[in-house]
Amino acid sequence: MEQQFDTSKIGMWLFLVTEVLLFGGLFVGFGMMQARYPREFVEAHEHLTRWQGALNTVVLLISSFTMVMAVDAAKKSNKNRQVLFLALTIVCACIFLVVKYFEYSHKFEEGWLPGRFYSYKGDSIPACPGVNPSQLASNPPPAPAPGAPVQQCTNGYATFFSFYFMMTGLHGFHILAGIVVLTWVLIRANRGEFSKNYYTPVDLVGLYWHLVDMIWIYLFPLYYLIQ
Amino acid sequence: MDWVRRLMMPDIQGSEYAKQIDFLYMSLFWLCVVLFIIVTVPPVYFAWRYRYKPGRVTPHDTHNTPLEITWSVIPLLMCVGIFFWGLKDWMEYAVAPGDAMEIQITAKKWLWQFEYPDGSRTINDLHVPMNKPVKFVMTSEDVIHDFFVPDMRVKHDIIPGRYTEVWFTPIAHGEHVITCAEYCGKGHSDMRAKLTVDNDAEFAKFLETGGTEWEDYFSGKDPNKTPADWGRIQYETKGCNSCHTIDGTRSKGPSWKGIWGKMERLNNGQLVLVDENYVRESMLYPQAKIVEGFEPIMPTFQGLLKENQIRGLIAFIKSLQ
Amino acid sequence: MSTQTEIADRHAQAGEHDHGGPALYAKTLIALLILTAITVAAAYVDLGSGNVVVALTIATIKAMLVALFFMHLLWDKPVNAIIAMAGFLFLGIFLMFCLLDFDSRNNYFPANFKGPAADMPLAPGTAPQGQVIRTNPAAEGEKK
Amino acid sequence: MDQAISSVPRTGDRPRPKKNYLNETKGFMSWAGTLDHKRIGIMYLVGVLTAFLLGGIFALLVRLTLLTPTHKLFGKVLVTAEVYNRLFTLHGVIMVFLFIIPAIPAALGNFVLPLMLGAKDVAFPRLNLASFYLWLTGALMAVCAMIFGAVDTGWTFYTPYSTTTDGPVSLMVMAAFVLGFSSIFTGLNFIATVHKLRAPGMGWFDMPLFIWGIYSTAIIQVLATPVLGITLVLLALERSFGIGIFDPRIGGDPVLFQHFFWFYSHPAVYIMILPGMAIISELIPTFSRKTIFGYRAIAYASVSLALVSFIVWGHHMFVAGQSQLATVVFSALTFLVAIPSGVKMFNWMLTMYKGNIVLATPMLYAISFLILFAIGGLTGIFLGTLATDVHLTDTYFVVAHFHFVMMGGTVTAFIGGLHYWWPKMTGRMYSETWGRIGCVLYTIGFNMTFLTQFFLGSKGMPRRYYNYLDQFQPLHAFSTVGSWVIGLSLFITAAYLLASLRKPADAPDNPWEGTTLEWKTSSPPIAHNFEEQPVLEREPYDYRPVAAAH
Repeated sequence: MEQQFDTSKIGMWLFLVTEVLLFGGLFVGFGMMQARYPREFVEAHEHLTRWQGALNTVVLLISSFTMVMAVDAAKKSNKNRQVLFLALTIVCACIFLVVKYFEYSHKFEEGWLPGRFYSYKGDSIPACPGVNPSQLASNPPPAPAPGAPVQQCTNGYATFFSFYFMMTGLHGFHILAGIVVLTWVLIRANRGEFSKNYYTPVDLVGLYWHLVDMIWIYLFPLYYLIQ
Repeated sequence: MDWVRRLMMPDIQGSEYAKQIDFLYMSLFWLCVVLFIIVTVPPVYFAWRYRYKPGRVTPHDTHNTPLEITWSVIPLLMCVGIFFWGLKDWMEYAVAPGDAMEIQITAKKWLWQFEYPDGSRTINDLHVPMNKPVKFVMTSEDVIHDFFVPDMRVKHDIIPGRYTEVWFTPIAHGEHVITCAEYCGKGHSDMRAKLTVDNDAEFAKFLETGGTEWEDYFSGKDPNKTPADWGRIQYETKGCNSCHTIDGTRSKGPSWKGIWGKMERLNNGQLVLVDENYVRESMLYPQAKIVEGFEPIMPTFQGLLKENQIRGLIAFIKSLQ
Repeated sequence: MSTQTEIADRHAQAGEHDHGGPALYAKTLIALLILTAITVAAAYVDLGSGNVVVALTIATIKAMLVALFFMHLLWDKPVNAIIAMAGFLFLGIFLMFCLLDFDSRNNYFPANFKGPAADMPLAPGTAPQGQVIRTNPAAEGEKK
Repeated sequence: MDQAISSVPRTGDRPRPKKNYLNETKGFMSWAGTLDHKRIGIMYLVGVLTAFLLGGIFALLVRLTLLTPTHKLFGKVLVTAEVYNRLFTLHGVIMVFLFIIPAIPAALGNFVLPLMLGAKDVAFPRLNLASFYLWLTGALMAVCAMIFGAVDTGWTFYTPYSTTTDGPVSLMVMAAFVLGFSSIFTGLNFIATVHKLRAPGMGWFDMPLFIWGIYSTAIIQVLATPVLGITLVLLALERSFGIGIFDPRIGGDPVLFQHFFWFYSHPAVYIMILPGMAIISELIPTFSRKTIFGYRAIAYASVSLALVSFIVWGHHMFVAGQSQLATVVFSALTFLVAIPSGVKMFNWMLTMYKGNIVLATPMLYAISFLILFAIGGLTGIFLGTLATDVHLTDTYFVVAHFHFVMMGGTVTAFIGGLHYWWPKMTGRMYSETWGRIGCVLYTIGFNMTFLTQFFLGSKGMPRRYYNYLDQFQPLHAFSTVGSWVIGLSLFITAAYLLASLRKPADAPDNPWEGTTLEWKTSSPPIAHNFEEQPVLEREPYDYRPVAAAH
């Protein structure tokens, strides 16, 4: 019986490791692109709202705390506290998403969008010359005349926001998934299914939730605080 | 034993470097033959020698530490040796000598464009002088390609948005194959070019005409490649466009639009007909006749423009009616 | 997964009751919040490239706190800690070798550099020295 | 010699139980919703063999196209360059993602691993079934991508070609993404199973070496595959959003894609070969009737290969524009791979020494493996060495090298393992005579096809070429004929294996005198694997007479 608990836990940790590497790929990509566009990334990050990021960090840290308290309550067979703390965790997750919603809609309005949809006009950065890839093969455009100024482009800026949306988006997706499983655990906890003899689901969901928190711990300084 | 080498490597060793690579390759080959015999002959022999006999009792040999250490350490030492040998030869490939002649390569689907130090250009036809190091600085206009000369045993990817470099010193006179070794689509396997290693006299003659690309424009085979198109390329690449417009607006020099066949007034009051001779003279001796109202600022293009390029420019101006 | 978890309706995690506890979790939370405050404050001080180091160091300390206390790695079976470490170790390997390549890339240029081929802009950092390929006057104005 | 293979139950064998995992329950749903690792293994087996057939047909078409430089057969051009590019891409994608990666772990491993551990099932049976359905989803997505025009990027999906070419690249990439998660879940499941469900008395060093191989594989599956997932997502986003990470036209770095891709795909090579080595480590002691030589060395070699595989990926990029420092570092690290591989070869060799060797079909495949893998491994030295790699990379030399390792190694071991466990899985013995004919033909055909390609490659024939210079025609033609011999041998193999299914169950519990736990149960096993929980009494591969062992 303890055997089964341990097995599930190993399974969960292995799953978390795959999550770490999944996000890790994005972190490495972000790092490489930052090395490629140091100036653009610093400029672009100034468009993020620092206090919103900090607020979300605090919210997630608190939710991690309430989560671990819920696990603790389950371990002590305290149903009411379990339900309370699980509910608090879900509330925190929702607050996080609401703040994210405001952040995102602001970005959308200003045109700070990923990749080719980047349309912010404020920095007066001329756009890259557009090239239709299919044209290129048969009919290559003429080489630029010597001395002609090389076109500036939004490359670094658009890439920053691509990564911003990919990483916070994937993270947000994990928060959403977290809300779903937390609700499932909450319902089961409310039915009184968990006690000190059996609380594997609460424990595993807790591990998952802490990992989501941990990823944000790295996302926050990388996006909102870089110099 | 050269026939064994010829069995595996390209017959021609186009450079001293190629000879080195072949020596390394053949050394590794014989080493691997020996290793192959060591690891595969015993199992096959054992399979026959210890073939099944009912009732035979097999020994319970679980391990033999000294033996196992031996067959771990000896391969390790061998690997270290091979690595350093490979590194030594590779260093030569990796660093081009400072005095190497530079040829620029632009690859695109699916052709090679070569540009020589004097600005001459060729398509799919590379000429290099014998016994002189040549360095290639390469970039791509679309996807990744790879410059591969089997006879020289060199290869390097050509990456869009960046320059990469490769070099060799050809010693084998004659023709060789250049081929693309990085998959680039439909025409990948046809993306071939001819490498001709010239002696000094041949190479000088080749440069005199500014490459071979111009021939396409004068052959009349391709309706999209007329002498006037060749002239337009010169207009854009040789800097004519910084002073002469082709839409009639005034710049530092007279616009070329509609200039052909006109009588131009010079700053000494004379009139001159814009024809082949005048245009040619303006390019080679620009100070001889200055059109009224313009500064005598044009530099001479003597030596910079090949005969075929002048002909192209004349055809281009003619076409701007 | 729930079959075997339902079968396992009884398991005694002997020993785990002795660890953790609300008081410790609360202390951990306070430490995490203080560290968050420090990292935000540090961002307003210009330390050059030190900022990244400080931010990532603090983030790592925070992640360690979460892993050790909230995720119980401190008291858990070592195998779980090994699994977790492996994830970060291999991520580190990945990052390290990519950086190794990026930091030591050789950039070659044609002697008569004419700008990038066609419409393909050169990547930043691959332009020849002394030749500015991409400038952003607006942004540079902001900096001053 | 055939008397060594007991095709009749021995005295002391228990009578064949009426109910086994195959006939315990009936109907479509009893298979589609099964949580039994054996049934899931069988479904995987059917799936991967179908993929193998499909990939094999594409391979034969590729070889047929290259028969002549004009590609004319009976005066007609059968395959144009565009079609050819799709053919080799599909061959690569199907063989790598749909066949080899799941072949041994997910199909044979699923069936055998819990049996070998003496367990009732894997740790997470539902996850196991989910993994199979993910595989099926990925396979269907790949088939859809084929129907919508297929892709011509090569299985490596190099940018910027893959970000600019037409065709359903994103769909194909997402198929590979889904298949990746199928592989992750299998690996995760196996790690947990090995950690927690070993039979009483089975310590880590009492596990059969097959388990060590699968365990090492699972480590790679869990640690490397997520990076493939994210790489493919980035590629798909690059195509649809232009996020600017890989496409140089919008400021990305195509070489970074290669780092991302090979960070997974080099370890993936070990996801393919480690299970192959694992099977050989079973076959050789069993058919030599002798204990394995250097058990611990082989076990450690498996794990260290898995770990070293993560730090050598740059050797795919020696001429790809990574920094020269990185190139040198990666070359030096690459040579580390040679040591554990060599250790295994020597240990297998010494296991056969003074054995009592039964040349049954699986053992023939094992010997074939030793020869083919030796060639594959030794030619790796040429490619790991910096100076020779510059000439050989991106040519047919590489094609030949990895086919020797992937097909000559993994597929040979897979077929050997399939024969080895066939009586256990189906309860039937196949035709031993035809089995040996098939194996010999396979080995001959394989060498005809791929040994030739080493010569093509070092002579300067680049890979992925539709048109080639006339001088290469004789070698290409010979290689194509070899591919027909392989096709014939595999056809024979499929025929006699399927034919064996038509007769009633005749296999004894332990036809090969195996010592591992899967032979302790009936053939085919009952639904719950063992009638009573087996307890490990002797270490695996202990062929001493029972009295001497105690």
